[in-house]
Amino acid sequence: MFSTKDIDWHDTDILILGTGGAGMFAALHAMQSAPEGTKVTIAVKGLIGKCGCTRMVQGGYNVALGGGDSVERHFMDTIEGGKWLPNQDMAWRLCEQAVVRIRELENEIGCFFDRNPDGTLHQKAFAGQTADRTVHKGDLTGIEIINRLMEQVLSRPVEKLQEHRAIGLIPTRDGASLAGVLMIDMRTGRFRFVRAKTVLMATGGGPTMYKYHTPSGDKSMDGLAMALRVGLPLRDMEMVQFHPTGLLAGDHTRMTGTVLEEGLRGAGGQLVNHAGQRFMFDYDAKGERATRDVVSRGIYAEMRKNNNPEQEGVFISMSHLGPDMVREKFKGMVKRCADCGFDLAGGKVEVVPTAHYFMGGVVVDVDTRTAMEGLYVAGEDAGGAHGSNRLGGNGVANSTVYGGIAGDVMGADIRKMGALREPDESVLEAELVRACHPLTRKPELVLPLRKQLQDAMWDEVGVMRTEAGLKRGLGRIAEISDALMDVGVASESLAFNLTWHDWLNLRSLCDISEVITQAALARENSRGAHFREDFPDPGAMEESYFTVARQVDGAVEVGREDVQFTIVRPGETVLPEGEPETLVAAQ
Amino acid sequence: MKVARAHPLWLAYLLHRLSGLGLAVFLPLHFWVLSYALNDAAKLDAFLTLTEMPLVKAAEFGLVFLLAVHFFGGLRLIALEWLPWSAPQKTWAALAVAGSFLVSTTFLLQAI
Amino acid sequence: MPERDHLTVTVQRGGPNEPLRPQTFEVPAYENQTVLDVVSWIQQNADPTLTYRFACRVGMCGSCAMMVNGVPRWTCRTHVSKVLDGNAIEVGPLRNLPVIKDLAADMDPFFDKWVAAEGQHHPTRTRDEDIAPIDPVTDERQAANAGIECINCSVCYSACDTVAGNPDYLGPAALQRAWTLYNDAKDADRNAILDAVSGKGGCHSCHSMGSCTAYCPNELDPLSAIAGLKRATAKRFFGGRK
Amino acid sequence: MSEFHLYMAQRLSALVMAPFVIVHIGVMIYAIQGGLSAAEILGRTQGSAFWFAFYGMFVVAVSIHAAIGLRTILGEWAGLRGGARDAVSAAIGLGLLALGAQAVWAVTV
Repeated sequence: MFSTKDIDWHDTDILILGTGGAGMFAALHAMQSAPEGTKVTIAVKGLIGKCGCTRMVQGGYNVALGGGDSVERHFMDTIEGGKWLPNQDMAWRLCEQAVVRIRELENEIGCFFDRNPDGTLHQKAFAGQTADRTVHKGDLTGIEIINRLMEQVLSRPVEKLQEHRAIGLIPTRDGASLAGVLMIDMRTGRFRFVRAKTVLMATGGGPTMYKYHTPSGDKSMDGLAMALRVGLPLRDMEMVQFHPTGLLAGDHTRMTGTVLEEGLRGAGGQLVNHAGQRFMFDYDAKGERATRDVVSRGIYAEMRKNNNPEQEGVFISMSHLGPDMVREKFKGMVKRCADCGFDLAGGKVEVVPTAHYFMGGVVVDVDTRTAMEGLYVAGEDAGGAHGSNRLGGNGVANSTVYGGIAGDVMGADIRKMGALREPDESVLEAELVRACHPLTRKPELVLPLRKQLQDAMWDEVGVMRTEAGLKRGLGRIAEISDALMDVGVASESLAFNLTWHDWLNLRSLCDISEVITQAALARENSRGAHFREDFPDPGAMEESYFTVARQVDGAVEVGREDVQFTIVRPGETVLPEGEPETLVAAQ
Repeated sequence: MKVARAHPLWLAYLLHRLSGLGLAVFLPLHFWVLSYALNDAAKLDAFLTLTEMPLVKAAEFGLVFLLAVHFFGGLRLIALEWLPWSAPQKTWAALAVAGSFLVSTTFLLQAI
Repeated sequence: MPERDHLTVTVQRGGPNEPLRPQTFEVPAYENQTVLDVVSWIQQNADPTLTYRFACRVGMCGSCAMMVNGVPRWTCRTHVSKVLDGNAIEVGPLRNLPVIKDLAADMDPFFDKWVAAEGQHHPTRTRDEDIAPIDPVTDERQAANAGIECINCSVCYSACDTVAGNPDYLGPAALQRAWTLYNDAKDADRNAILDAVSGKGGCHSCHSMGSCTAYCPNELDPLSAIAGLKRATAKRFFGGRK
Repeated sequence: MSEFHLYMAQRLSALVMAPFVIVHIGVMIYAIQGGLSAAEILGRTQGSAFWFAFYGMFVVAVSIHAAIGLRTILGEWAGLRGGARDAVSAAIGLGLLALGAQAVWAVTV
């Protein structure tokens, strides 16, 4: 069908995949740090700044800016929140550099974050934080950050490859370095191989293989699937964060799974089950105000008890707070629900836990370098900074901090790199054949298989897991994965052929679903987002390990590695003696 | 696809543009008629008697209407652009049209 | 349950290399259903070759805007019942932009103009300095805040007949961004902004027809922002300083 | 002339005309009572420096205003671009000015 002769070759110096917070910061920093004349290219699966999840950040940006708060305190919250699994050097750098990055966002990029009456930045505390730390712009922080970044990138001479989907990392023949990335120019349907001296993978994670999920529709774990195929180690792959309150509106609408914000519960919103009763106090003394993982498990348990296909979820009810107050305080959320036909202020809205963020990712060092020369990874694609659980507000801090670092590091590393590298033609061909596979089969609908995968992941690898369930899950995933290889896509026109991309999305999702399940089997305890009903204890913190998965000869192998407590050991703290446990006034 | 756009401000814009266009087309004629006075007052008179005819009257009404509409519409625009206004512009648009109707009706009543 | 079990959906097909043609589908009706769901259903079940664009699903990214029964809208946040004409919906690509294929428009001209209107911050400080304290209630800041939540979905650009008639016109979103920056105490180069919006196709091309404000899904008011720019440029002309 | 200068010229000419329009409409309402006659018009206007200045300025303003307005319409509705559009609208402006001057001359001198 296609041969490698049909591939357009394209050369650049620095290639960035993704235009979320990480990708765009990398582009800006690379422009600043690389020698003059360096060509910087940014490629994205959708439109610049429009696809991806940084834009969807509601809450805000965690950064310790004094007033009692400190980098040490932010660091300790991150480590404790991640249940001692984070890579401590990464977590430290995150907290330390967030201070610089927030100043850059305000002063150089032009963001405007909410102010106190005296003109200083307003900061609030999310669950799991011991200080008022989260900088925000209303509840649309991501839009402000991404729009401002996007303007800066668009107004600079960065080469833009929009609606270019990366399908394969192509190494050199010895496999030690990266030569470039094979992509599909989605608008024309043509293949394009982009060679670069350094490549940043910042495609974002996004666990959309679950029946209920929050990330943007373009998310399908392509980055991690590419890393897996090229043999890179992936860590913490069992760690899928569920947000407790996703909208439930039926499986025929894309609204299902989208987030109803955390603040609703914080403000006194109540969760009631099918019988109309509040239940969260049965699970936690903080009731609805408990952390995301606890509330998600509470809801999940209630759903299981009910087991009524007509009324699957539970309800969030705000009306007792006064519909007018709710309408005023949660204007955006109320309007969003109303646009979709729900009355959040006066009625109740059906909700369900929804897969939100992926803590796992490629093993990187604190400079975003990977085991492969020339490949860098930042943002949700990189594992390690959050451990088993990401604090609200640490996600966008992570992507912007490490995106900027990646830009700096690539700009510096490129000075030591000579010519562009030659790709391993056999890998290039294999990736081409892989992508063209569905074009050689009889066309069928892709959607039913995607729904099957999402059901399987939700049922067997979801909020609560067991060995038996995970093993069943592996079987179901394998069946779907095999079935997908027999589903074809009509090949008359490949220009902007969404159904071809649906197939490729599902291919990536199947591959990563298997890794998630294998990693979940390997972790025989319960930490943060990962809960094993058959191993409910967290295990000794001193003996914490993280999982590392890699693909060897086509099979996924998962090992365990001990967490290195390079900065602080469990039971200890880096806070000075006498520091109060929390600076947040009790609610 | 048919484009839906008939909201009050858009209609005000269209009215302003069409009235301006109408006036621009009428003006040369108006000037030309007046120029008759240079050569021959009688010719001007002959034309002016035409104004007694209902059709011409209606046309004149139309012209004054256009002028009034364009005048008030223009004031509305300048107010909207140059005054740091806050009141809903729809009120301005409505006022402009109402005002122009008032003036042209006065004219018509006087003329009859 | 809805009264009808099917919707008649007419979708504009084609692109630069193939003729534009409407195509009609019968789509099952559900109680909770947006226009994006309807378009998705067609691609996922009836015609896998249909092209459209979406990303966030919740009105934050502005990727999914299309013409729906003659009005530009975010399809992800438009409930079918709001636009249903009898039992029918007509969907087309955004107006005033080149069509790539079917319902996907090329948004590059929109963003080129965003940049041309100096729609990017001109820094007064660096990352090594503290963040400037800014009084949140000054008139200036309020004016900047009024337009800051624009998600650049291009609905206003698509609604504007001045854009339709004048390809140079920067359009409501870009000009609103310029006005926001002009009112931002942190911006270093307000004169550059006024220069950028005073050229060919600048704010003075606007006829205040107000479709931008009427159709903005975010309830922003580009019309007033553009008026603000006109006022500021006129003031500068008469020697007035801000 | 830049777009901005054209804009200012159009707005300023409009402001200049605003009082003229009111007076003009007023005079017409007054004059039309009992029918129009050349003698009546000319009797009022001929030899009057006031009416000469009044209608003279009115004509200058209206020529500028209409030419700029038509230039916009030529661009947006007739698809005329660049130099052609500028030339046509300049010609319209000059034509209006000439015809208008002739009329003012006839009526007031």
